Formats: sequence, C-alpha cells, structure tokens
Amino acid sequence: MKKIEAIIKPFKLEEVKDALSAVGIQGLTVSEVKGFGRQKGHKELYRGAEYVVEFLPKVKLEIVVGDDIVEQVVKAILDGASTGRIGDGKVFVLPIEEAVRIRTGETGDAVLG
Amino acid sequence: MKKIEAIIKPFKLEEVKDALSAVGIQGLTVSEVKGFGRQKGHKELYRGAEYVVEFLPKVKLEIVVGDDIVEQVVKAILDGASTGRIGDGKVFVLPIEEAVRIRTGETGDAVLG
Amino acid sequence: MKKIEAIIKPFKLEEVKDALSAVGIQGLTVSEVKGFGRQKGHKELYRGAEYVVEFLPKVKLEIVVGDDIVEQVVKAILDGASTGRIGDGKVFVLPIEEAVRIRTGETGDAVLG
Amino acid sequence: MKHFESVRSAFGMRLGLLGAALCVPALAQAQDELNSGDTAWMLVATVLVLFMTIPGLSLFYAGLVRSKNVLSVLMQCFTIVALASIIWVVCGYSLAFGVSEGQTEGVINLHSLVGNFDNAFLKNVTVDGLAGTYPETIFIMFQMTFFIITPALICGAFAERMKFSAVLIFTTLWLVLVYAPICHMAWSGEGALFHTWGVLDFAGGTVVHINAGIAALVACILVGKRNGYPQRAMPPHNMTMTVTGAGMLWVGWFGFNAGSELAADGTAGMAMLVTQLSTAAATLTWLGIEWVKHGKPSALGAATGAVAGLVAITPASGTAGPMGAIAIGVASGVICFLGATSIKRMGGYDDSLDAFGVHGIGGIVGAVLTGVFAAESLGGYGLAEGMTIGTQVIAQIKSILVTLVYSGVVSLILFKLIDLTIGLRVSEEAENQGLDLAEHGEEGYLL
Amino acid sequence: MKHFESVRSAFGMRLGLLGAALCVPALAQAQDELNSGDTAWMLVATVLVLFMTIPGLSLFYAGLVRSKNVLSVLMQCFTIVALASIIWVVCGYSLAFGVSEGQTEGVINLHSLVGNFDNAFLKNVTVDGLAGTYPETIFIMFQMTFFIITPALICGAFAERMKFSAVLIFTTLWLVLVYAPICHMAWSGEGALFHTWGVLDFAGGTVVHINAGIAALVACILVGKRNGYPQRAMPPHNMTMTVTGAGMLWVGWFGFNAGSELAADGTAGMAMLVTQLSTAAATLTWLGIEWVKHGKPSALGAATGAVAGLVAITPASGTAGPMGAIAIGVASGVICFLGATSIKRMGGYDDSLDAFGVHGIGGIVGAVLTGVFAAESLGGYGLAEGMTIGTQVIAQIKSILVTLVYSGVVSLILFKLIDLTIGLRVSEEAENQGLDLAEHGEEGYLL
Amino acid sequence: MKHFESVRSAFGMRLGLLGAALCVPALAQAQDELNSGDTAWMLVATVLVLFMTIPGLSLFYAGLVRSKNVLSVLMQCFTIVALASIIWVVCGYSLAFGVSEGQTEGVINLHSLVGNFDNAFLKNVTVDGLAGTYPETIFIMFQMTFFIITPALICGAFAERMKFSAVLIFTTLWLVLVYAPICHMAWSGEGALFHTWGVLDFAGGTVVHINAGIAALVACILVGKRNGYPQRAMPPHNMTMTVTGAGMLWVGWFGFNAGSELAADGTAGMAMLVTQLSTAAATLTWLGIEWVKHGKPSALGAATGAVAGLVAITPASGTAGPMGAIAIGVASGVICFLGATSIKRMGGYDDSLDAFGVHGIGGIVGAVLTGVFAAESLGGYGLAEGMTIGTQVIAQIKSILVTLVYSGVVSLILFKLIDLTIGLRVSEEAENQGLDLAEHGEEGYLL
Ligand SMILES: Nc1ncnc2c1ncn2[C@@H]1O[C@H](COP(=O)(O)OP(=O)(O)O)[C@@H](O)[C@H]1O
Ligand SMILES: Nc1ncnc2c1ncn2[C@@H]1O[C@H](COP(=O)(O)OP(=O)(O)O)[C@@H](O)[C@H]1O
Ligand SMILES: Nc1ncnc2c1ncn2[C@@H]1O[C@H](COP(=O)(O)OP(=O)(O)O)[C@@H](O)[C@H]1O
Repeated sequence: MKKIEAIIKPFKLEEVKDALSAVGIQGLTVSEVKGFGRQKGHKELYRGAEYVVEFLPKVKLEIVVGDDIVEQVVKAILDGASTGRIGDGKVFVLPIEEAVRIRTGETGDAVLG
Repeated sequence: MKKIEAIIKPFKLEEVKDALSAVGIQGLTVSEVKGFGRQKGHKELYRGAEYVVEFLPKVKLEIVVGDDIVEQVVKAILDGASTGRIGDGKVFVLPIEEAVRIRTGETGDAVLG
Repeated sequence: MKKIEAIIKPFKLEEVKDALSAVGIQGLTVSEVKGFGRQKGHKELYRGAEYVVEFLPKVKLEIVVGDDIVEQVVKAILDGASTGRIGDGKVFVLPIEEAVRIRTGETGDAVLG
Repeated sequence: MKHFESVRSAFGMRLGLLGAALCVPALAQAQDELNSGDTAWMLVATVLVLFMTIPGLSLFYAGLVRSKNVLSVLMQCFTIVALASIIWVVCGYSLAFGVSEGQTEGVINLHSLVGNFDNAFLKNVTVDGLAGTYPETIFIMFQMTFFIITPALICGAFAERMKFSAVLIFTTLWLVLVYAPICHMAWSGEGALFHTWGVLDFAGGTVVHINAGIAALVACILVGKRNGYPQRAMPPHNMTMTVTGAGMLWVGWFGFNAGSELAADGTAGMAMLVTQLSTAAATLTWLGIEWVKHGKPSALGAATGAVAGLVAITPASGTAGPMGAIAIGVASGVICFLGATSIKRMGGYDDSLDAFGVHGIGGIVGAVLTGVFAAESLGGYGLAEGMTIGTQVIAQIKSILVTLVYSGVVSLILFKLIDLTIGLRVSEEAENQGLDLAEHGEEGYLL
Repeated sequence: MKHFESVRSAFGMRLGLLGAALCVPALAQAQDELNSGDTAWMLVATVLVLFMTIPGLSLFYAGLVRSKNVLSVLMQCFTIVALASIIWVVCGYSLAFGVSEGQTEGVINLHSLVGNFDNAFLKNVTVDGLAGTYPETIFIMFQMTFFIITPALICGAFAERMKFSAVLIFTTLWLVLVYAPICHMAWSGEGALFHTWGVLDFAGGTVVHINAGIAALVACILVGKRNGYPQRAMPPHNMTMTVTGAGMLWVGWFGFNAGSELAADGTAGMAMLVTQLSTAAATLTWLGIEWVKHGKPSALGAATGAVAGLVAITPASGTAGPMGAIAIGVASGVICFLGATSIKRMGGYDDSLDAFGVHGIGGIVGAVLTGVFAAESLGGYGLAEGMTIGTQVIAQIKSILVTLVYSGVVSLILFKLIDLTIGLRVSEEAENQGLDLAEHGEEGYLL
Repeated sequence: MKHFESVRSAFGMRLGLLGAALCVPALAQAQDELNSGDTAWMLVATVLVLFMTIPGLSLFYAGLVRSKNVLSVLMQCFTIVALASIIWVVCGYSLAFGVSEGQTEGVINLHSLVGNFDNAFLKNVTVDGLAGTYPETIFIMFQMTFFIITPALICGAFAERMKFSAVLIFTTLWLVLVYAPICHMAWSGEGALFHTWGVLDFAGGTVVHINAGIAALVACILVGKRNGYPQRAMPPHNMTMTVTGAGMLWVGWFGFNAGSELAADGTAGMAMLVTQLSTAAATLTWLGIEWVKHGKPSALGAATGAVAGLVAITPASGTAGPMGAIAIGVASGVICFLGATSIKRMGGYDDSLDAFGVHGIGGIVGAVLTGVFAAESLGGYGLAEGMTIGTQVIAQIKSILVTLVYSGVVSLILFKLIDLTIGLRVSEEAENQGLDLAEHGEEGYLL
C-alpha cells in the first residue's frame, strides 16, 4: 500500500476527483493548505500598507491505494490537475504499512475501496 | 516509531481522545479535512439549484508512537470512533524515521510523550 | 527523499520560513492544525459555563527534501521555532518514495525546488 | 394620571368604540386629531421594534449556537415575523385589544381577560381611523411588533434541537391562546384585569418578558437537554454576531420603551433616558461581577448584562426616574447573572440561550421594582392615589403570578400536545448533523 | 383624489414652479408651511432607504456569492451610493423632477418623458425651500436614495464577473439616460406620461423594480454566464449575511413605502401595514412551496420570499388594503419562486442573484395587481373616477411595457458600447482568482 | 443669525436658566412649547447616533484588527457606551452644559471653559422640562451619544495592545477632564470660549473629531507599536465587517449632523444633504487616488474615504451649501488619504486603525473649511456680521489649536499616570495570544 499526497490548485479539485473516479478510486481525503513555492504570491494593500501574500491557497489530497495502481493514480492526478503554469503542485508517494477500516476492523487492501 | 493517521467522524473526536488517553497517549495533532468515500453526501438546494455535497467533514488525527504500542493505539481509535455505520473512517500506519522535540532538541521515543 | 513534518507555534511561522529559506528551501506546504500535548490549554467562560480548550492552534509544515539536507532543514526548523517553552512542537521525518511535479511530470529530487 | 397609567390602557376603550361605531363623536376632540409628530415617532418606533427582532435578536441568538445550527435560529426568528404578522391581523389584534360591551372599570369578568373577534381580519380598520393622535394602522403595526418579538424570544430556550414544524405550530397556538389574553389583561384599558388591579407595565415586562420567559422555561424542560449537555461544552460559534445583535437590541429598544408612550413627548424622552441608564448600569454590573468572580470581564457578559438591563427597565420605563433606573439596572445585572449561571445549574434544565434566565427573571425583577421606583420619593412619577409602594408591589406581584401560571400552564399543555402528535424534537442524527442541514438543507458558512 | 394619486405627482408641478420662480405665491398656503412631523418622518424615511442599500442590500447580495467575490459586491453597492449621489445633484434630480413649461395635463410631449437642466447642480435649492410641508432638501435626499438603490439592485445580475470600471460607467449612463426619464414619466406630476395614463405606482414598482429588473436581465445575458455555470454549483458563502441583509431590507422598506406618502399620516400608516402583510404572506408562501416541493423550507427561501413580497407591494402600498396586500404577497411568492427557479432555468441565463427573477418579475406582478387591489370592492382606496379594474390594469400594463422596452433597449445599447470599448468582463484568470483580489487587491476574510 | 450659530449655543443659556430656576417665565414662549415633530426627530436622531457606536463604529473597527483581537474592540466600544452613559448623568452633562452665573457674552473667564455641578445626578431634570421645543431628557440623551462616541473613536489608535482596565480608566478621566470642558467651550452658548470667538462647529468637528483624534495620536505614541509593526503585515481580518460598519456609520451620521439642528426643519434637511454630498465626494476621491496610485480601488479605501467625508462635513453641516460640501469632501479625501498613509509612515507611530489619520486630520480639514464654505459667495449660509472668510478661518484655527493643545496635553498626562500605575499595555504573551483570550477569556469565532 502507498499513500499518494497531491498538492493541487483549488479550482482543479473537481477535475482531479473525476479523473480519479475514472481509474476506480472510491475514497480520498482532502484538506485546505497553503503553499509556498516558485509561484509568486500577490500584494494586497490596506491603506497604503503593503501585505505580501506568499502562501497561496492549495488543496491537498491524500489517497491510500494498493501498490499496483500507484502509477495509474499519479497519472490521473497529473491529467486532472495540470494547467501547465507554475504552481500546479506536486505529487508525493509514501509507504503505508497498514490500513484499517474503523467500522469493520478489517485490514489490508480491502479497506481502501 | 510509527505515525498513525486516523480519519474519523468529527463528533467522535472527544471519545477517541479519551480512549487514547486511556492507553497513555499524551500527544497528538488534529486537523479538519473533508472525506470522500462510500458514505453518501447530501443535497443542498439554493433557490432550486441543487448542490451535491460529496465531501463530508471529517477529522484527521496524527499520532506518532513507539512501535510497541501501535496495535494498542489502533484498537483505542477503533473503540472510540466506531459507530458501525458507513463513513466511520480509516486508520493508516506509516513509518517514521526520526522525531525531534523542538524545545529541547532531543530525539527518539522520548519525544513522543 | 524525506518528508519533514513540523508542528510549530503559529506565530513562529515567519521565522521558520526565513530560516528555511536561508538553507535553500524553496517549497513547502503549510496547514492549520490543533495540537494536544503537554502544553496546557486555557479555560473560556460563557455565562459561567466553563469550556476547557485542550486543542491549541498549531501550524504544520510539510517539506519534502533530498536525503542530504534533512539534518540541515531540521536544524533550521529548530532554530526558527524554538522558544524554550512547552508546546514548541515536534519534527518528524518520513520516507518518501517518489515525487512528481504536476506541471512537467518530472520526478526525483529536481521536483523539490 | 397619565404618569402611571399606560397610554395604551386609556386607548383600549377608544379602540372598542371604534370597533363598535367608527363615527362616534369624539369625547376629547383635541386628542382625536392626527398629530404628525406623534405619527412620525410611532412610525419609527414600530420600525425600531421590528429591527429588534430582525436582525437584532436573531443575530444575538444565532451567534450563541454552534455553527451547524446558526441558520435554524435565524430562520425561526425570520419565519415567526411572517407568521405572527398574519395571525395578528387574522384575530390576534382583535383578541388582544377588542373591548367588548361588558368590559367595565372595576368589574372583573371574562372581558377583563380577553377581547373578541369583532375586528378579525381588521374588518373595521380604515385609512383614516385614528388611535388617539395617530393612525390606528400604526397602532396595529406597533403592537404587532410586540406580538412578533415575544415568541421569538422563546426560541432561545429550545435552540439547537426543536423541530421547525413544532416551533411554528407552538408559536401559532401560543400567540392566540397566551399572548393575546395576557396582552388584553394588561393593556386593553378600563375593565382589564391588570388595569383594575392598578398594575404598572409601561412597555411589556409581564406581557412580553415574563410571558416569554416562563414559556421558555417550560419549553426547555419539555424538549429536554441538547445531546451532550452539560458534559460537552457548547461555546458560541460567533461572538461578533452576538455583540452586534446586542447593539441592535439596545438601539431598537428605544422604539419599544419610548414608543410605548405612543406619543413624542416628555414621557417618551424620559423613557429613553431611563432605558439607557438601566442598560448601562446592568452592563457594568455584569462585567463587574465577572471581573471579580472569574478575573475577566467578557464580551458575552457585557451583551447579556445589557439585555438584562433592557428587560428590567421595560415595565418601569414610563414611571421611574433616572436614579431609579440605575438601581433597577444594577439589580437586574446581579439577579440575571444568577439566573443564567447558578439558578440554571441548580435547575438542571438546558435553557440554551438563557431565555428564561434573562427575560423571565429580568422581567420579574423589573416588574417588582417598577412598583418601588414609581414612587415619587424614589424619583419616580408618583403612585396612583391610594397606592403605597407596598400595595403597588403587591399589585405587581399579582400580575406576575397570573402571567407565570397562565402562560406556564398553557405552554405546558401545548408542548405536550405537540410532542404527542408530531413530536417536539429532531432525531439524534439530525441533531448531530445540525439543524441547518437537517431541517433546512443549507449551510451557514462556506468561507 | 389623494388616495390614488401619488403625492409625488401632485408635487411634481410645485417643484417646477419652484424651479421657475422661487417666490411664487403659494396656491395652497396651508400646504406650503413646514410641518415638523412630516419633516421628521421624511428625514427618517430617507435614512431608512439609504439603510436598505448600505448595509441592507449589500449584505443580502454579498452573502450569496462565493467568498472570493464578497468584497466586490459590497464595493459595487457602496461605490454606487457615492456615485449616484453626485450624479443626482449634478443633473439627475433636475432631469427627473424638473417640470418644463410645456408639461401640461393631458398633453403627451417630450416634457412628459423627461425634465430639464434648470436645476442642475441644485442651483435653485435653498435652505428654506419647501416641498409641500417639508424642506425640498429632504425631498431631494429622499428621491436620491431611490436613485441609489435602483442601480445597486442591478448588480445582482452580473455579480462575480463584471469589471468594476464597467459597473461604474454603466451606472452613470444608465442613471441619466434611463432612471431619470422613467422617474419623470411616473412622478413628475401633471403632464407626465404615466400620470396622464392614470398609472398607479405609489413607491416605485416600475421606476425602481421593473426598471432595474429588465436592465439586470439584459446585463446577465450580455455579460454571459459565470465560468462553470450551471455545471458547477455556486452556493452562497455566508447565508447569515444574506438573512441579516434581508432583515435590514424588510425594516428599511418602511422608509421606501410609507415614506413615499411624503407625510406622516394615515396613508403612511396604511402603507406600513400593507407592506408588512404582503411581505409576511410572500415569505410564508415561498416557504410553503419549498416545503411541499423539496421537503425542507430554507432560510434562503424565507429571505427571498420576503424580498419578493416587498417588491410586489411597493407600487400598491398607497392604494391597497390589508387583505389585498396579503393577496399580492401570495401571488408574488408563487410567481417569483418560478422566476428564480423554472423561468431562469428555461431562459438559460445566469442571473446570479436573481435580480430579474425577484425584482423584475415581482415588480411586474405588483404593478399589475396594484390595478386590481386598488378597487374599493377589493379593500383598496378606490379607483379614480371613470376607471374600472380593467382600464386600470391596462394603464398599469402600458407603463410596464414602456419601462421594459425603454430600459431594456437602452441598457442593451449601453452594455454593448461598454463591451466594445473597455469590455464588460474580467479575464478568466481574474474570475478564477476572485474579484476581491483581482479587482480590489483585498481579501474578505482572514479568520 | 440662526444660520451660523449652532442652535446648541442658543440653547446653552436656557439650560442654565433651567438649572437655576425651573419655572422661570419663558422669554420666547413660542419656543418653549413642546413641538412633537421636533421631539420625534430628536428621539430618532439620538437613536441614530447611538447606532453609530453600537454596532456601527464597533464593527468598522473590529473588522480591521486581527481575528484574535476582534472581541476586544467590540468590547471596548460596548463597555464605553455603558460607562459614558453613567458618567454623563453623574457629572458630565452638568460640567458640559451647566451655565454658571458669571458666564456672560463677550467675557472670557473660567465659566467660558467649563460648567458646574449644579445638575450632577440630573437633579434638576424633570419629565416636563423642555430644551427649546422638545424635552430636556432628549437633549440629555442626544448629547450623551456624542459623549459616548468620542472616546470610542480613540480606541482605534491603541487597538490590539492596550489593557482593558486602562481603557476604562482613561475613558472615565478623559471624559470628565477633557470632553466636558471642550464641549462647554463650544456649545454652552453665550460666554463660552468658542462662542465668543464666533467659531462655527455645527455638529462636533472640534468637540468630537479633533478632540478624539489628538488624544488618539498621543495614545498610540505612548502605548507604543504593536509587536511586529511595521515589519509584519497586520491586514484586516474581516473586511465585510468593516464595510458593514462603514455603511452603518454613514446612515447613522444623519442623526449626528441633521440631529444637531435640534429641530426638524430646513437646516436639518440641508445638513442631511450636505452630509451625503461630502461623504460621496470623499469616497470617490479616495477611490480615485487609489486607482491612480495603486492600480486598484479597494473596499477599505471606499469605507475610509466615506468616514473622512463624514468627519470633515460635521462642523460645516449647518453652514455649508451643496457645492461647498462637495469641495469639503474632495479635500478631506485627499488629505485624510495622506493622513492614513504618508503622514503616518513619516510619523512612525502605530495608529492601528487611523483614528488620528482620519478623525484628527479630517476634523481639522473640516473645521478650517467650515470657515471658508460658510460664506454666502461660496454657497454657504453666510458669515456673521463683521466676519470675513479670513477672520472666520482664524477663529476656526484658534478653536482647533485650543482643542489640540488642551486635549493633547491632558491626554498625555492621563496616559502617563496610568502607565506609571497600572500600566497601559498587556504583556507580550497576551499580545501574542490575542486580547480576546487574554483579557476576556473568549474567542471571536468557532466556525
Ligand atoms: N519541497 C516541497 N515540499 C512540500 N511542498 C512543496 C514543495 N515544493 C512545493 N511544494 C508545494 O507545491 C506547490 C507548488 O509549487 P511551486 O514551486 O509553486 O510550483 P510547481 O509545482 O509548478 O513547480 C507549493 O505551493 C507548495 O504547496
Ligand atoms: N483510499 C482512501 N485514502 C484516503 N482516505 C480514504 C480512503 N478511503 C476512504 N478514505 C477516508 O475515509 C472516510 C470514510 O470512508 P467511507 O468509504 O465513506 O466509509 P468507511 O470508512 O466506513 O468504509 C472518507 O470520507 C475518506 O476521508
Ligand atoms: N505523539 C505525538 N504525535 C503527534 N503530534 C504530537 C505528539 N506529541 C505532541 N504532538 C504535537 O506537538 C505539539 C506540542 O507538544 P507538547 O507536548 O505540548 O509540547 P512540547 O513539544 O514542547 O513537548 C502538540 O500540540 C501536538 O500538536
């Protein structure tokens, strides 16, 4: 099992979700994060006082999947999230040692659906 | 060391925290996330326009623990979080290579308390 | 590649970011979390009803870096985030198996800049 | 006389006459001419009292619940505004202010308790009809705003768990069966029960606050505690909303109290002044208690103290002087503080937003002290001939008891009936999910 | 006569006289003395109508957009207040209410359609000048608040995508070229087009609501749909704001309707009462439909229903009786519900906040039914001599059509011109980012 | 005369007489009869000015701070309302408006500077007492609302770091030692300092805005900068709140300015009109500057511009004409923009919410230009006999200097004293945590 973490642009969430559904993903977890990277932030001005916003709103997806479909899932994310412009984000793959479904207590790949 | 990530229903947080305290956990980190899974979302209607909410509010717990008590902790989470209904969530176990306490700089299992 | 997760006090974010920039980090992801630990929470009173807040606002940083600079980065975080008082937080190091830049599809350490 | 008798009382009879024969020769001609200044003030006072409910009270209350229930509170208040308006013109106004033939000074009979259906659907109301020195239509509107806010106050007690349908049904029945009679007893003029007893209730201490307060207490006992109360904390989700609402209540209340003079005159001015002083004193008192007892004065304390002071001065606002007002404010600050803390804890009920603790208890404090601070020796306007502070306080207490018992018992019956038929309470799942989604299919915030 | 003729109409001529020769001996002396009660009421009514726009309408609208656009909506309303104020004194007032010599009862000519520049920059306005029984300055202010709110209403249609600069340019031109003439046709008194036709529009059904509504429809068609509409849901980001704004609109509207009597009298009182009843009825109707159709009554439904009822009673508020008002409220609840749901869906346009669906359609419903419920047999004030319900409704429909066509066509031309020059719409990137950042460099919330 | 002399001035003496002997035969009988229209307007104007503080100003300010301090701002304003009310009746009113025997036209002595304790605890106030044409109680309330808002304005300067206890102590002392005398100098009628000089201050440019503004400047210098200022950005946490508050200030300000006429008449009407025009002009000016200078007009700019325009027209609102008002608005827009940006930056002080930058500087601009635009040749009401624009401007400047020096010095002493005793500032930890939790034990939002 692997955990795939993707940082994407917020307005791409729907598309990514659709792309993931298309490859059979039935579960994922999403959170709002702020990203700092190459993409430049913006300036805000409040009564002449400049406020540089370097942390930009991003969405983080966490999807735990079986080893076999990692590649497919990463590809789906890239398809859904890419705009070709700086700030599109990253995908990271982490090892998972165990997964448990709280409702049933079952473990292993069966949990991930 | 392992990191245990649990996605649970928000109103179960207190119970899970109590269950964890009971097995001696003294530190954890919590965040608000949105979950997509088998549990069906709900519909909202605004002037006749339907808005299907598929991402449901969940709470994510992150607990880094020594290898020895992983099982115990997972069990505590299951006890505290389970309602037996779809959407109860998942527990994932990840490897941790190092832990450092910022205040003291100390490392290893001692950090986790 | 490693992922470094740091839980810090919110008002230390700027300092940590500066310390990280100083060691060449050009990308990171931040989220708002609540922490439970040794640091005592506070009491709030609403018309005499006591409300004990045990979950304190913290900020979580996630930085994926090449293996070689892990130590340096951890040190930078410690420098920036430490106040010497309880609740300063923790740093965890996790293994990362792969990283992909969504915009270009490139993988490996090059992605992390 | 004018000084201790609500103008509304004097007016009751005239209304009756209007109902019977619209062209009756005016007894006091001067009084029956339209005065544009009084009219202007009553138009505005009406607007101010409506403003108290929406958005005032609705924000005050809505900020105090958890965010998953914020819309349900706003929605209850908003819908009650609409519902009560219609009920008022259908029969409420006539039942409250209709004066039947047998209603006579000094005689206590059925007509002392309730009006009639003569003016149902406002059938005798015309554009030119006057209520004293201003149009009757404005009197109808002004009184309607009281009819609206009273059930809205009750919502504070059962917030976060009552079915929306149950709220509407209860409100409808309660307005007709409880508000209208109590209002009639107090304000329909000669022959009315409280009038006969010489009770002082200038702007609605019994009619509005005690009346709503006791219904609220009954409500929260019958509907039961919120899941998890009191083990789990349920702190306000948006204190900025509550403080905003409190500010709106404060400014709107001048319509309530100074408007109750039904004229733009010296008594209206004094009502404004005493309202301000009682409120200020109660606010400072509440903050002082918190500071001493808990070490920190809170915004919620300031807001609640203000409302306590506003409630308590309401019945006294046409008879107390400035120093009496300060005394009433201090007293209400202390006693309502106990009401919202110790008394509630001891009682073990879950009066979510302290509708009883503030309005019920504050109303009682005010009603009793009205009898005290009306005395000229204490800076008031003076008691009626033959009255002493003692006899006046007894009259006040009699009206309090009638209101507590009548409103309490009928509310109890109504809630029981609703519980047995459609049920008072949402399902546990709905309560967990929040009433906004469960009952209204919406969310308060998507920030 | 007074009963079915807007006082504003009677006033139009006097203003003209004032313009021509300020010291003309008053025809009706009694009328030309300052009445402090009327003055007090008109001061307040003016404040109330301004309160409807800021913060009322601006909150109502702002809560409905996505949080990235919340400031852009607040900002458009706020800036329109400032901009329209200046335009009004520069030439708007004179174009709307200036009565030229040739404007004569029964004659339809250019002067029936628009005023003149005689009072540009308020050059004939003095401290002591009266408009009937109160200062002309207050008449100017009162009418200015109508001039302000009308273009603010239009903003609901193109929210979340229109350039700020385009909004300001459109507003400026539209106010001068559309609002001023329509206002003149309706309210400049004898010789004015609608006046000659005997049209009833007490407080601005055509002038404000239909006028804004049709411009809104044109706007949202020309500016195009929001990116992602209707595939992607765009739920309100802060319903508490919307319900708060709706409450403020409700209370402020008494200034609009009862203020339109321009006096503190019986008609003002009745205008207040019928406004309340229509609004209440429309609110309950909308909720009822939702409850039956979708299973849940919503806060947004309550708020929208209230606005529909307020809009529809506006033209009728000086001629309908209480029961007529309830009927108008129910009708507007049903028809505006369709306007904001089925009709919009069928039309395929993206009227973001239903400016046309509620104000345009509600305005039409109200304007037509004004002709019906003015009839004495239906509880109204009575129709003018020689008028029947049928002929009155025809007069109403004529005024509706004139407004729809004139405002629609000129708005179309204006939007086209702006589109061809500076462009109507922000870039796709700006729309994605949100107008708050893209157009104003600010964020609504940093909680 | 009436045109350039504040009615309040004329009134001052009468009040003195009232204080001395309540039943003195009225000099001008006509004037001493209650006018219900004036009474209605003054009741409402009072409500409007209170509305400016709660919720108006408190929301305007609270939106501008960081969310951890939102309640502390709301709380300071709310508590000041309560506190100032009590201080006003204890001695403030008597010190401000009490006229002692030796206060005589043309003579400058101690009585020109401050009143007395004759009316402490309102001991001479009765229900029937009049202040001209309306009840004295309403005059007391109206003036009380000015007494309330002035210290609330100061809170903008030291927001996010001052101890709550220090705020209350400072407010108490400052109101008695600074506000009351300055108010006396301006508005207690014949023999008062500014009155003798012929200063024009219709609604409180010196008394309220300059007075508060200079105290604010002293405050923020003495209390020191917020931690991290100016290196760390401290953007507003809720701009929707600020824009809402600005809208409320705008509408409430008509009570302030038109209410200062103390009657419902032509001058009140003109005050309303010029207030609107100055505000509109300042709003557009500020936006224009931002648009040119920064490329984007901001909502904060619109809101701040509006307040600047409101402040500047305040002293002139009873003497300037419409075009003068527009000029004053433009001037205040430009100069306050500098005040809140360049001047503040140069000064290096941390006036958190620009209480000095907008109220102090805007007040000065307005006070000076009042002397200019009162001239008949510039569309004003005309200057007093013997006055030229030059001499009038000098009189204005003298009053400005007196206010700046007196208020500045006494404020300095008060802040120093408080700093040396209980301390002005919260601990660094408390500042980091936020004043809401540290000082009040609450959180603003739990969304
Ligand atoms: N080394 C990193 N570790 C964690 N998150 C990162 C890292 N680098 C970038 N990110 C995240 O990815 C987002 C996009 O990165 P950025 O450098 O702006 O553009 P791009 O991904 O197109 O190269 C950042 O906003 C941040 O959230
Ligand atoms: N493969 C997955 N990866 C990450 N999170 C998941 C995954 N599957 C489910 N989740 C999380 O678990 C939550 C519950 O899952 P769901 O399928 O609804 O019910 P259950 O856990 O009872 O089977 C989801 O809302 C989501 O947050
Ligand atoms: N075992 C743990 N797993 C995950 N997060 C933890 C753990 N222990 C502590 N934390 C996080 O670190 C924060 C600080 O911990 P705390 O014990 O209060 O102080 P300190 O780090 O100074 O020892 C907590 O608020 C929590 O967010």
